[in-house]
Amino acid sequence: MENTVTSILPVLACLASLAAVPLILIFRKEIFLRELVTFGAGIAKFAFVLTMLPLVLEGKVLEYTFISGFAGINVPIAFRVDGLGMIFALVASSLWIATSLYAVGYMRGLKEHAQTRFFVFFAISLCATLGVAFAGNLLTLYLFYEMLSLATWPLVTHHQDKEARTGGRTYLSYLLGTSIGFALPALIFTFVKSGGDLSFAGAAILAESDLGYWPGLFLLLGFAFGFSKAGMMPFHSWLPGAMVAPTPVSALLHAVAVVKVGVFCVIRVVTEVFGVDLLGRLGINLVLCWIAAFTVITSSLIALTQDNLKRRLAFSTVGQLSYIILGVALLSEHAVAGSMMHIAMHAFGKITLFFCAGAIFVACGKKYVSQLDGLGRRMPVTFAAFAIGALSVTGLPPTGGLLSKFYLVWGAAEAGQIALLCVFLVSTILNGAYFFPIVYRAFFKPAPEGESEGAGIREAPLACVLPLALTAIGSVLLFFFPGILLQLTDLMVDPK
Amino acid sequence: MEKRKTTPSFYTALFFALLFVVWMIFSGFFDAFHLSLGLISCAIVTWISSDLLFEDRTTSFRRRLIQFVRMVSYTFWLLRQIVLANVFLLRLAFGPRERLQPQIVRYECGLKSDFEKFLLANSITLTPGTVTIKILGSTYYIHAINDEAAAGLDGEMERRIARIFAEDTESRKGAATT
Amino acid sequence: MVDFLLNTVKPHFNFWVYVILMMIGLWSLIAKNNLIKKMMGLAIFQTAIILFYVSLGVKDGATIPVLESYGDYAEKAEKAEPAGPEVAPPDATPAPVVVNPADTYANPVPHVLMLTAIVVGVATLGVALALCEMIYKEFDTLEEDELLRKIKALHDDA
Amino acid sequence: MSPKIFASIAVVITGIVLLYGISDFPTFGDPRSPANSGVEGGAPSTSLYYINESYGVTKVPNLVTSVLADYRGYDTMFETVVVLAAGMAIFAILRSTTKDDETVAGPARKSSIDGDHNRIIVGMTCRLAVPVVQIFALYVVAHGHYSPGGGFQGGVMLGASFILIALAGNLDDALGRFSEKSYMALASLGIIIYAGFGVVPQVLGKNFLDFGVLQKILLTDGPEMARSHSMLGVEIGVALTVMSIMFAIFANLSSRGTLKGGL
Amino acid sequence: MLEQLPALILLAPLFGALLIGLIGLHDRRACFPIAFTALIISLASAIGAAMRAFTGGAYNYFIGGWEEPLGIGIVLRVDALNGLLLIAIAVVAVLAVIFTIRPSSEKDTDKTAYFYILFLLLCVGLFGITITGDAFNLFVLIEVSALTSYGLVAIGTSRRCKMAAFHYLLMGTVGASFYLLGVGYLYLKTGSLNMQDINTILTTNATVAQSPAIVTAFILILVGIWIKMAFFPLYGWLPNAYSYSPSGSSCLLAPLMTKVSVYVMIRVMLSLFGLEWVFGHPGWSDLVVWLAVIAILAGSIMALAQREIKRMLCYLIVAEIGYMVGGAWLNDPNLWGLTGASYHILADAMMTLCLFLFAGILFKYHGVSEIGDLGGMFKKMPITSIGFIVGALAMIGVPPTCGFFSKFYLIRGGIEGGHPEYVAALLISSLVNAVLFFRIFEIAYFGKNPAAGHSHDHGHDDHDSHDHDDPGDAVTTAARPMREAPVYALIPLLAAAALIILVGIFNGQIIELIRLTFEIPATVVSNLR
Amino acid sequence: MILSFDIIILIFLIVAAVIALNVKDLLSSAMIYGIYGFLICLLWAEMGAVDVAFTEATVGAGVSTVLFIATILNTRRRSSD
Repeated sequence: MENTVTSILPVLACLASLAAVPLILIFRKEIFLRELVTFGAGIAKFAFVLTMLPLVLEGKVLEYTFISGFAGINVPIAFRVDGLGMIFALVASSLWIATSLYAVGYMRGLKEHAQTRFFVFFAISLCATLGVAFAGNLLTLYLFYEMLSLATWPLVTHHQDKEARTGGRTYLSYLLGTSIGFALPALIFTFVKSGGDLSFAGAAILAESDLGYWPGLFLLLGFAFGFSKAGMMPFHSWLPGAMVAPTPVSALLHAVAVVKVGVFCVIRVVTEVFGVDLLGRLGINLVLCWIAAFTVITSSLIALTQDNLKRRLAFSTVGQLSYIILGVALLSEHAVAGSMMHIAMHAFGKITLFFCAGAIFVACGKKYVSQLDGLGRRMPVTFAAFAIGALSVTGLPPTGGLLSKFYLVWGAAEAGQIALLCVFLVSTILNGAYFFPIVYRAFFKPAPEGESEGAGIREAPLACVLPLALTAIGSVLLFFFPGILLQLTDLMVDPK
Repeated sequence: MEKRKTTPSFYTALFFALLFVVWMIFSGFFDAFHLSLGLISCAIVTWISSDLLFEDRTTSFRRRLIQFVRMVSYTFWLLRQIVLANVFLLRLAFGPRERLQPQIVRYECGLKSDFEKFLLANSITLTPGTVTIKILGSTYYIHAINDEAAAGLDGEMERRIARIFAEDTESRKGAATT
Repeated sequence: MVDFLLNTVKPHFNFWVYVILMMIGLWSLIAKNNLIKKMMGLAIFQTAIILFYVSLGVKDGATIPVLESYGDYAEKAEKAEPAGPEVAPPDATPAPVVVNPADTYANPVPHVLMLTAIVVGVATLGVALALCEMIYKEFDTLEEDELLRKIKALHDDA
Repeated sequence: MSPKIFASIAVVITGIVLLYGISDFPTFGDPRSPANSGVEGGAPSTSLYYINESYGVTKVPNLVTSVLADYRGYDTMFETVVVLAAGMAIFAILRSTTKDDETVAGPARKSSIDGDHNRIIVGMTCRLAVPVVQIFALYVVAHGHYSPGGGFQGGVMLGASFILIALAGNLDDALGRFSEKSYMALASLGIIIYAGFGVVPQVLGKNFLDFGVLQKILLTDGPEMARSHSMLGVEIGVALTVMSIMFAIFANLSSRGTLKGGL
Repeated sequence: MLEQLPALILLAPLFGALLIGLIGLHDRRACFPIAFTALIISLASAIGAAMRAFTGGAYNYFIGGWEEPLGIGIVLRVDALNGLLLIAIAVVAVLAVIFTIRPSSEKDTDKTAYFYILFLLLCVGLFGITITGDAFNLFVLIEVSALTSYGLVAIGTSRRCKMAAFHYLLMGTVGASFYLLGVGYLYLKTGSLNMQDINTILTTNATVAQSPAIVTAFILILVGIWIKMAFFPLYGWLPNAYSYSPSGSSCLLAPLMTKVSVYVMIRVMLSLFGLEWVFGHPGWSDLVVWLAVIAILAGSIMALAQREIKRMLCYLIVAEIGYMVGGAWLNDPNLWGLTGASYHILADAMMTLCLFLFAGILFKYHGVSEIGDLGGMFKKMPITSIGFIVGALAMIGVPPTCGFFSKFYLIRGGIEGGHPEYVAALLISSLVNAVLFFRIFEIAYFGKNPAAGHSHDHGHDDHDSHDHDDPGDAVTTAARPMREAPVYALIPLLAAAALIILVGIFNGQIIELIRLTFEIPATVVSNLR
Repeated sequence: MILSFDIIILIFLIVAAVIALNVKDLLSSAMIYGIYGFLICLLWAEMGAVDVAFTEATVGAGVSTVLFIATILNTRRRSSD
């Protein structure tokens, strides 16, 4: 890349939320100030990201070497902002603001304990997320990836009850187990194979290497399964398990930070470690494609059977994540673009859905799909947003989901993989099948008999409703104004 | 018999002198450096354990000297006895088995002081054929190899020992540095 | 058999014995049940090592490593010496190599090292015996199998 | 696996390894062996250096002493430290000052030897022997330069002389002569003397234990005599520590740490 | 004065111990200040001595000034590797001594002086082992450290610590004896005791180097050191010795004893025999690496089965030793394994210190020794918990703690050296560590405070076990209510935690220094394969 | 001549060691260990290592034996092996 700019902005963006940690701790008694700090940090973070946006759009790449002290491995802790990172950072930082707002409402609404701890780890998680987004090399990526795993554990187990305990245990054992068991050796193998180079700058790390089919395949799968936050089967089951977390966490985890970090890592690996050329030459991408396709279909089918709303959303997430991986693994230009876009589109859609689920829980304490009959009339905003989110995730107009799905299907066609194209189509139908009954129930089914006291049910507090409305609107807006996204993906797919 | 009291410090000096003689026998270096080392060493040992050797510190030097001379003559006598007993035992060893009659003999002695008893017990043991097993009060239990050896415990030895310290009834303990 | 003894064992007889002693020590260290016996085994083990060291410093026909022909202390040193063999006469065999005067003194280095090792040995022994006394005080036995049983019982009871 | 089988296996394996090494040894008593005169074609071994050169440098005919106390004096200092450490470890394990521990001392043991007998034969012998042993021990310390012996042997004998007192009478007698306070102090003092001989050269700008430079302080003619005298000083330090600790170990062991009664 | 620093490192704690022997026995309040001052002086000298090696390369310090010919006197040799280790030992010792500022119970007070003397002498021994350049002197210092550590293990009031100490003594003495014997074989063939000298002979004289006696010497030395460091088949003494010793002792013993032994092994391989010689024997490397693999797995699995924190940590040490031995023997062309092993010595010292301090705090102030009793710890003792979390994460190998980087180098060595089994073992052990520590996290995070629910949480057996076989310290009652530990216990813990991260962040510089020591010319590196 | 003297002592040494380790009465065992100590000290004196012999005489045969006996008297005299 000729257009590199040295800038400390990515570091600042990354650390903005970390800087908030001591402040949150100091103000742990002053609830208002504490929340203000959280917002402030979120806005600051978003602002930092936004200031970088014009530069990135110009085709520049921002770089910053934070600690060059890792000279022993010759891999510094480096930051690097390119189009893909920018997409992810934009999504994450903007949604954090929404989530913070929502979290305030949610936590207050349910009078959760240990809110300070919650916000602290929330902030750390966001720091790690942006760290992953802006990581300049594989090591930095891995470092922040691990940091995220650990920082989200207290969030997942927030309730500190038995269920949280098992959920947390599954969560960590999957995430840490795979990252230490698969990703770390894959990373070191890459390191050895490439002669000590892990940097994302320039050509793909292994582009020049003489990797054979089987080593290549193992390495690829090592990464793909190692970054198990991406939720590929068979390493997906942490995701439904982690649903024990409070909803803002689920929203953030399962729509934005954690899962997207997973797929982001996989995309990075495919594009920057192997490179499209090498994968295409070896043909190992197809294996990944089929695993992803399998995940897409299976998880959609499982989602159909789930009654717990959040679990259904979780399985939906599993499927959607594999869309992204599938898209990347197809290697065709539009498929890659599509999966990059899908990160954003799905994030907006899914976070809306989770917000809605949380809002329903805050408002009436209902968790199951079968209990939602007739709620739509009492909580119109929530369910409208839910409908929009569902549309977006399914990939129907007028939401952003359509665009990314369109690109993905186009990419599949481009790659000549008709079977995989069918997978996309089938899964879209399945998506519809598990989402729209909910909307239907809410709006068109009458409230059950025993719900006489249900008259008391009203919309959740404003702090809950506002964010979900915003994100729903965001989903729609992304359909009409996808320009920036397209520009950013173009940067990645076709730098020229 | 002069009754002039000898002071304890005299005995300390005597102790020191004896030690120094021993040192010189050991050392064999007579230059100033080694002699001064010797003096220091002897001083240290005198300081630590001069009380061990002479329990009774009232006996006059003259008395001690006489005792010493007698002691030496007793030693020669004892040596002769030992040689004789050895010859006896040798004959016994090569003789017929029946002549061995191991037995334990009780022997009453009239010696008073510990040192005398000690000397007697050790003399008996040193003489082949007899071994002091136990002392209870003034009774000695002695193992003898046969009757003849047992008969040899006729009190001659005890008399000679008594004679060493005989003249002066006050002072009983003596010095023996051999 | 005789050949083996003469050609292989005899030139290194000391070393063979050291190995045997060491193995005796090691065996009792592991196999003996009584802790004091174990310690005795260890002590024998250590003396075997010392034997090895001392053996490697031996020179045929050499005397103890106290110089006798130097300086003005020479004749006094002779007297101060406890009975040691006289300086060995130069080798009678017509050796092509000139006999080095240094060959008439045993190698002092192993002796120095072994002084240290003996001290270390007795220090270790002291500590071990102290431990034995405490173990006996706690458990009223010094037999290892009983001790292990009692310790296990202690753990199970708890 | 029973310990006997395990022991046999361990012993056989170790034995084989050791004998394998022996197969290559120089003949016993060979003056030309590498240990005695250096590797073939290489530099002469250190032992030859000691035999040929050390007298000129240290004026100590006993090579063992000069190597022990000067060339490898650092080793010897730590050997003394080992003794001190062992002593401290034993105190830490055994020494108990608590009053209520009646069981520690055990039931009053009936002496195996009858009182009179003990007093007359053993006690008297011991009284005669102890001064001789002590003066001999001091002789051994002082004459380590010329004859076998030195600080360590002398120290052990000094310690043994006190042990003898304890064995003949009881521990209280011995402790009356050499109390716990004094042996603890002397044990430390011994190494302080030793290390002091090392540190003073450092103050004078030379390396640790470089005795040669002490001629300025000891007022000897030439560094050789300074070395010789320093070695004596060092040996005295060793003797102090070893004496104290040897006796202390016995005192603690024989009384189970109570320092009362005795065997 | 600066050139005297190598000697000063040892002399400061030595004189400290002697001063305590003179003064501290009468007034035990004097013990701590003396010990602390001595160790601080040591630390300063260690830093000074090491800096000189870092900047000017390895240098010798001739004790007694006996320079020519090499080997007549005893040499202290400081290079970058042992410079680092010296600093680490001093740091650990200083931190551990701060932790011991107050005895844990009245019963311990009459042994305070002995404790500090042994403590300082142990430091003397460890410094000496690290710095010496003489094969026999190493033995003497091993014994200094060994005898003191027996005392430190046995100083506790627990019923079982005496037995543990006895076994430790037997094994330790056999180990040291094997080492001594090995040195004897070396001396027999080379006529020298100086490491550099022996190395020169072995590298220049092929007939000597190939002799069976030298091979035997190497095996004996290696086995001896393995016994001392509790390498796999010979590890039996370690868990008992460390877990039944009092906290103050184990905080010094656990981080340092085995690590210094590993250092000795590396030193023997590197400076005594030379890597070319060691790896010139085909099959050895594979054999040892496999042993290490078993060690790692066995240690990890046995750690899983433990209920007591200290015991669990002890088994983890066994596994960590497997890391280091395996790493040192990987024989990869760029010596990353050896580098990683050397780095891991430092890293593991800090990690173990941190965790043992944590276990010590829990036991000393709260009487807690079982994992199950940790419930509610995160809430009740947040600062202690932070220290513990850092240590645990380092043990798991989470970046940017030092544990991650050492694993990184070791795995790199494993891959480059063609030992996938080693890499796999390392990863499995990391996973096991993760399971182990997150189990504790969970309990500490979710569980109830044991003071309230102790009796019905774990049945009566835990309760009683404190009375009968507490690990080391005297504990009069069962668990006391959890409170934040006092400052003098927290300072070392947090400092250790900070060091874990610092050693991690500055791993680049440390690695450079370590590799400076290896001084492997490019040609030799290529010949090694 | 010297060598045969050597050999005799060495064989005695082995015998003494075996007996010392196999006597069930620990006190006798300790005494035999003392004998072992003196034998080995004799051997070393004969090999020219007078200093070592001296030390072994004072330590190995002297102090060690005394320490053994002190401990045995304080614990139990019988041993099962």
